[in-house]
Amino acid sequence: MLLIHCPYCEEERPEAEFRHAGEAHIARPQNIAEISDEEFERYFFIRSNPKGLVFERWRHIHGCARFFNAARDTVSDRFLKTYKAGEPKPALDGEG
Amino acid sequence: MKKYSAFAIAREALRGNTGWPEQWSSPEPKKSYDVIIIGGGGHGLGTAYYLAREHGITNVAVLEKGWLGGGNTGRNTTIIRSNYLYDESAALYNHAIKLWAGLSQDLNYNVMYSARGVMMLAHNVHDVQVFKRHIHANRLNGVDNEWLTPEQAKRYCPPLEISRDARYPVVGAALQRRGGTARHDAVAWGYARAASDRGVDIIQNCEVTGIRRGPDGAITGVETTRGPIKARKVGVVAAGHSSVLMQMADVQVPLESFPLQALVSEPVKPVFPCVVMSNSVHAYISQSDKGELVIGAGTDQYTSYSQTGSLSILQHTLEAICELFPMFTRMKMLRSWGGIVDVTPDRSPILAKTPVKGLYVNCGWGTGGFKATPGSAHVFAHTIARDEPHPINASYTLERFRTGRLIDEAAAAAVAH
Amino acid sequence: MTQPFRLPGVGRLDAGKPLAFTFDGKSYTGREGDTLASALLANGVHLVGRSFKYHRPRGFLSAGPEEPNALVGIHRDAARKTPNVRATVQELYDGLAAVSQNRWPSLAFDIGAISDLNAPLFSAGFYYKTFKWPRAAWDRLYEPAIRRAAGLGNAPDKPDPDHYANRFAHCDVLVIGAGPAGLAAALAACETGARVILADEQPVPGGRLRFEADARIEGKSGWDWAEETVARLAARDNVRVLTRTTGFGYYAQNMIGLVERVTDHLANPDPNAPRERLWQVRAKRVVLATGAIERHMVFPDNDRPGIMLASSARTYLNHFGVAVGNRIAVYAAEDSAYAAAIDLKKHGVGIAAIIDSRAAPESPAVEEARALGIDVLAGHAVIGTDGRLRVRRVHVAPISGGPHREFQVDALLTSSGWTPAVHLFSQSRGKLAFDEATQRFLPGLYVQDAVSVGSCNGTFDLASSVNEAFDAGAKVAKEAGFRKPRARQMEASSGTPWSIGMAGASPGVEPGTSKMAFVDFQNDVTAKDIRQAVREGMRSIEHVKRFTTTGMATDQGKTSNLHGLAIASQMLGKPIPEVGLTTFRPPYTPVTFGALVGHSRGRLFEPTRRTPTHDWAKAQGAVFEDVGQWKRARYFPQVGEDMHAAVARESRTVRETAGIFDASTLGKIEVVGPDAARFMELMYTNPWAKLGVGRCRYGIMLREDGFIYDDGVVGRIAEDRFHVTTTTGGAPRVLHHMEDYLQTEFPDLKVWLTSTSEQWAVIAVQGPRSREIIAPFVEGIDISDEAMPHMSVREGRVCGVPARLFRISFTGERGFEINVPADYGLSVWKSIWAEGQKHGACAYGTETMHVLRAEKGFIIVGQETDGTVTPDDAGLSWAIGRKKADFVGIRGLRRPDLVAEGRKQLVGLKTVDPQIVLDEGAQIVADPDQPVPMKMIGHVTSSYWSSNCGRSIALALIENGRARMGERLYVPMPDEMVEAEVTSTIFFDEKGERLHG
Amino acid sequence: MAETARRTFALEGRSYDGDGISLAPAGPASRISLRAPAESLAALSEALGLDLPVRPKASARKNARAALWLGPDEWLVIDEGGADLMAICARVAALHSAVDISHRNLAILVSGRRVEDVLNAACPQDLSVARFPVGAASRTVFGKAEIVLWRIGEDAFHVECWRSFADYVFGLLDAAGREAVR
Repeated sequence: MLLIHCPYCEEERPEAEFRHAGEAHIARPQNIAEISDEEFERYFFIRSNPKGLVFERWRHIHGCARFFNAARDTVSDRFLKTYKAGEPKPALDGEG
Repeated sequence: MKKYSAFAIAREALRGNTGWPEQWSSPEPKKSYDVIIIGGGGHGLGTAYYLAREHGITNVAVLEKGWLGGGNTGRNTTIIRSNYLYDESAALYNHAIKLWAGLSQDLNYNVMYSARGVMMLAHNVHDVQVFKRHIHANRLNGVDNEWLTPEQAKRYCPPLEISRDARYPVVGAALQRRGGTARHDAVAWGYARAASDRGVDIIQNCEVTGIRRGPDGAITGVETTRGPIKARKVGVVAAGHSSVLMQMADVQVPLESFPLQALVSEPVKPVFPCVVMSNSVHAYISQSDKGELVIGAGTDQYTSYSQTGSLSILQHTLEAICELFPMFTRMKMLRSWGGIVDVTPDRSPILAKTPVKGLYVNCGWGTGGFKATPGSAHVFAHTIARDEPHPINASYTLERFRTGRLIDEAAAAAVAH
Repeated sequence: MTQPFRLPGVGRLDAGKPLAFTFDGKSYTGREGDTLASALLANGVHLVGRSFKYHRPRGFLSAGPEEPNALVGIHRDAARKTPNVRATVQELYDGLAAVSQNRWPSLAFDIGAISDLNAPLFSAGFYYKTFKWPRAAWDRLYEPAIRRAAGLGNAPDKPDPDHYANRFAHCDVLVIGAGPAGLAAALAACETGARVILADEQPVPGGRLRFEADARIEGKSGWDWAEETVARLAARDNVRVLTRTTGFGYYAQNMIGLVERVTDHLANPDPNAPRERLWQVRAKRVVLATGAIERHMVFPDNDRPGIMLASSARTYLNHFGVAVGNRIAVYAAEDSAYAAAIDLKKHGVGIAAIIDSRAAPESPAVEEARALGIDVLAGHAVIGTDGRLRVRRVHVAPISGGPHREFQVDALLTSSGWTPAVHLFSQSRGKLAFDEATQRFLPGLYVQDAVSVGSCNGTFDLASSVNEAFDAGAKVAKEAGFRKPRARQMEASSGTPWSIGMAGASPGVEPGTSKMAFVDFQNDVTAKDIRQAVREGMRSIEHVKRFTTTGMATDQGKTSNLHGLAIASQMLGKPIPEVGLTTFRPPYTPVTFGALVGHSRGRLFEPTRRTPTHDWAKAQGAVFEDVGQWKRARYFPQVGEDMHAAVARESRTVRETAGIFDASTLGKIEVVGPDAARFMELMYTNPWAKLGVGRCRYGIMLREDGFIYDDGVVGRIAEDRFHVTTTTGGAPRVLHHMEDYLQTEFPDLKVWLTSTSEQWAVIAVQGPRSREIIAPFVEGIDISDEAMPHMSVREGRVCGVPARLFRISFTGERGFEINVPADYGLSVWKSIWAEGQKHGACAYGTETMHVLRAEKGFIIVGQETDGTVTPDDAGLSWAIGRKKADFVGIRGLRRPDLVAEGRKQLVGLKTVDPQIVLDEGAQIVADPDQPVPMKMIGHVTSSYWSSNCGRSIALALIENGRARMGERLYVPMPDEMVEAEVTSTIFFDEKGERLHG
Repeated sequence: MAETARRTFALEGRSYDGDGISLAPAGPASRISLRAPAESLAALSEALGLDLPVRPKASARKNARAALWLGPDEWLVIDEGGADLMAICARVAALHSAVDISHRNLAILVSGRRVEDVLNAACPQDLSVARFPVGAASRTVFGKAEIVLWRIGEDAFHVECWRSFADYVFGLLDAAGREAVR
């Protein structure tokens, strides 16, 4: 069970309170009704699935109930940073 | 290849078992091959074997970054079944089951395919509807799968708790008698030995670090930790690492990799005669020939390449096991481990050509790839050799996510009302 | 004579009242504080088990959790049978009953041992090479035989009456292992004020001090120091000392799993005490003080009962007061084993010889042994042993050649050195480093906030160990935010230093030998097997392990892994680190399933959610079904009715008069805020902006990919307030899905979502008499058709309590759904019920609800849909707002295969024989005469006997279904081919007149 | 006119008093889920007669009324005097959402010397007074149920859960409470 720093609760909480919510920084196209099949595929299905630094969404569903973002290393499972939804992607280097 | 037999064993016994040859040779990589298979698990080794046996392509290298069968082949709970809903799935997994049945003889290697039956438990009205839909579809597809009452289920698997007072009582079960288990390591080793015997080079400790493409975009070879190797056809069969490898060729895939755990108990005398799965209660259990209860747990919720997982995942699984089999509470967990599974949006694999000429991919098996090993390898070899899919894997394309023609086994089974 | 091997006045156990116990039915006595092993040894019993493959007789190798051989069954009563218990760990209690395992008919005479005679046939990997012919024989003959022979003890066959507990705990410093190093670390850490948890697997802390009787720490005997230190620690508020508690798993971010054995050592445990308790400890810093494990020597026939690790014999002597034999030899390749001979000799036990494979060992211990008159044979090897059920003779020869000698013995102690117990460190995903000079894997790179101290860190010298640990304890407490305590030098010494030793096969077990020199005792893996594996091409240690099964037994190779690795490395001609080290997988020692399950059994396995009317329904004899975690009344059988009869009656009654149905489990979400309608526009396919206050609409929610995700009726309570309903099972995920879009895609919308699923009890009253039934209870709402037409909602009071009254229908009849605050649900239900009785109404359950809605062609999400069905497939295109520029799913819906010809569409299906009720899930074909595999064009999603229609009805998803109206299709069943006609989905009251009538 | 409906409490008659732990259902209370942006807090605080807390995990209490911070724009307001919180909020013009959840939630009072250990049988948060001081409140999990924990004394917690989870939560508290003390 991971320990996750919730940027809204401002403390680390056990993973049991959280729900993972997929890759972060994939914005729903503003003009979604007009995009091509390829663009829709990229938006909805294609995932970077990196070995190393991933930007991902979590929801503190059994806590403050907020969605937020995290930068985590998928090899060590270590969190590098968590930050509020809507904040820009931070510049970070993966741990390897 | 020195043939394995009871006679050979008796002869070797007299010689102190010192005359057994290497099961497969471990050559240095050559500069160039006709086909390179990336990934030395069951699917990859099998692909190489069928390339050689069915298509006469023997100038093949299997590149494995670690040791053969060290990925999901050696980390899964070895359940084999084919009672999938959709025609495409039934065809693929049933193709595999037919090959499983003769695989030990085919490879001259006992892979211990044991058709002890796979029983899937229904716990509510919705499960019954879903299972019956499977059973009817399976019957018309020629796949065995039958409905059992709770009492019949208990007879088939005596430790099962079928009390109506259980939190989630067993209201019936779907049984595939030809389902069962096989010995995972033996599958990798058996294919390796048979492929090596046909001239395939099996190269361990050789990690692919790049995929080379020519000016026309077509595949020209790979870069590895043991130097560059040329090939005009490359098949990626790397389970959890498929995204990483495909990105080396600039192909984006709809995959996410999750840690999946499993565990075994201490060995006990035979107590559990078949395989039991419960999707609603989240339990997968069988007993190995060695006597260990082999229990499949779930995936963690987050993506990871760590090959470890959370204790809570194992707890969740054992709660379900002890609920279905209350006499196992005093059993002990001996060993737990994790693998990395790559999951597609529709939970069905991708077994296809890619937009890059000469690049083929076999991935996205999620938690269920072992059971398909021979079938997957067989049609993937066909796809590589002929540069076109076998009819059985023609639907398992990358494009289906763009057009929406999914093979959504998960949706078919999992939506509760 | 009882306990003939117990030496008077020796050891730390109280000689008071003896404890009685049995082993294989034979009665013995032991002492308070004994393990089953020490008590059996006190009685001279060495033979306790049989090995896995060859069924060879085995005794105690060790005195601790690393034990590979001495596994027994402990039978407290018929339901409390525990297999595979290590006798070296199980504490003795009065009345303990143990049985040996894996033998038939008896331990001393085991038929299975025949495989020992044929051992060459059963070499490593033999089963891969045979049993292939004939094909069918594997399933029927070979595999069952292999299975019977394999396995150890018997699994329990009754539900476990014991219970188990769980505890989450947090601390600043967790110290695992309470040997001298662990104690010193805990001492330093606790003095800073840090919260400390100290865990040790033994009933009494002390670690190596149990056997090192000559150790001294801070001017006291080591044992006294340990006891005093534990008492001091336990007395502090900021320290929790857990004994009988094993650290078994090291998980991410310093989460450590500990398992505490609470009652297994007690004769009459408190029934409220859990048998075991799982501790899930989150520690800021972890101190690993897990010690080291002694290795045996790998020599021919090294597995006979009576052959034991040297330090274990010392534990039995110095702690338990038991001599493991009368005439004992020692075979070692390192110094600490000498101490065993010295201690035994000093207590009057005959020492036949110390055989040392080193050419010229130099150590004070060697001198002391010689001074005591012990025959030390340096440069010698044990080349064989005799004795069927107990070692009786040892064959010794000089390594450089020369005459053999024999020693008559009844025990042989062995040691090839000490392996640091780096299991937890490795589980923490730390990188091990191989120390060439000392031939050990030691903690290298840490990836978690941990530190290793003492012998698990390679620090074998006692003084260095306690000082290293004290400093580390202080350091980690400081790192955890506490003030560092004053540095302090602890004074400590022990008699015999631990030297380096050797790994791999002992001299005389060279490649080519036919002798059985065991590496892994339990799995019967010999040096020869490992060499064969390498010869067959197994170059990775993982392959060697899997091919031979070395290290995969219940002891997980604690004494054997390094030997196996060394032998493989020698065969491959590669240094040990290049061959690799197998991963240390959790758990460190086996963990009871029950401990991992804790309270989550039976009633507490999962929450059982019940509606406010549950007990009433139960009293009425309702049969319930599970829907997610909810229990819902499925039907209300009257005397003599089966489900079929009850449902027929209920569904007729609803249409003739009225029925009352508990719809409380439906999910409910209150959508509130000035942008509520805008948000609804985005989340549902339907248009919402113009929906008037007090009006309702049936909404469809899609996923972004265009497939139906959920549905439900939505009422507009105010301009800025919607009352949304969802499916029962969909409630949590729909709210999550909505929150996801609201928080991350549309964060500027001023709207909030609140689950009100459980705020409201929902009582549906459906049928022609529904209005009359509810009328007496409704205040402040005009429920006439004119004032409150179909699809409207009003707020008012029902039975005097605030209510939201919906005029909606899932049956096609005039209908109301009364929402009242949940605690009033039962009372309101009873009032409505009583009134309904006057009108001939009945209560109905989910099954009748399903029939009635199917008669009207209403879908159930999850039954008609399965995640691959679009609104158009379900015949719900009308619910898509055509003028809308956006809603979730708008683009997914337009993908090529979602608008392609030939999709499966929802239609009705009437069997030609109206009496036949199709199987739900049955498949549909157009051509009944085709062979298998048949081309299936659809399936039956719902199928019922409709008493209102007087025939069976079914809904089905069929390729191009709507174009097939009137077409005859076929449903192949195992025993017949059922013919059916494609029809409209509406079977009853096609014009919908009854809604108002 | 028919008689007024009677209220039925989900945990009627359940309680447990053991060594160092006691469990009792709390009496009925009015509750709302209050959602509002920062700009509205002053007006809402004034109407409710207490300062809505803005620090994570904090709570405010005045007489029979308390407001628990559950999220950055979310408060659980509990009034044990049964005041009509919906009516109070309805009078506030400032942007907000108030939803009545008086019957959705109920509370169990858990108190005694062993209260942390009993809650930690299934709640993974650090409940030491240093990390979870008196007055602290947090939504969290208790086994397989979601709860709101509110520390009302050194040795006392107010545990809120949804109505249909009450049997499970009480049962699990009871099982943990009965565990022989170590």
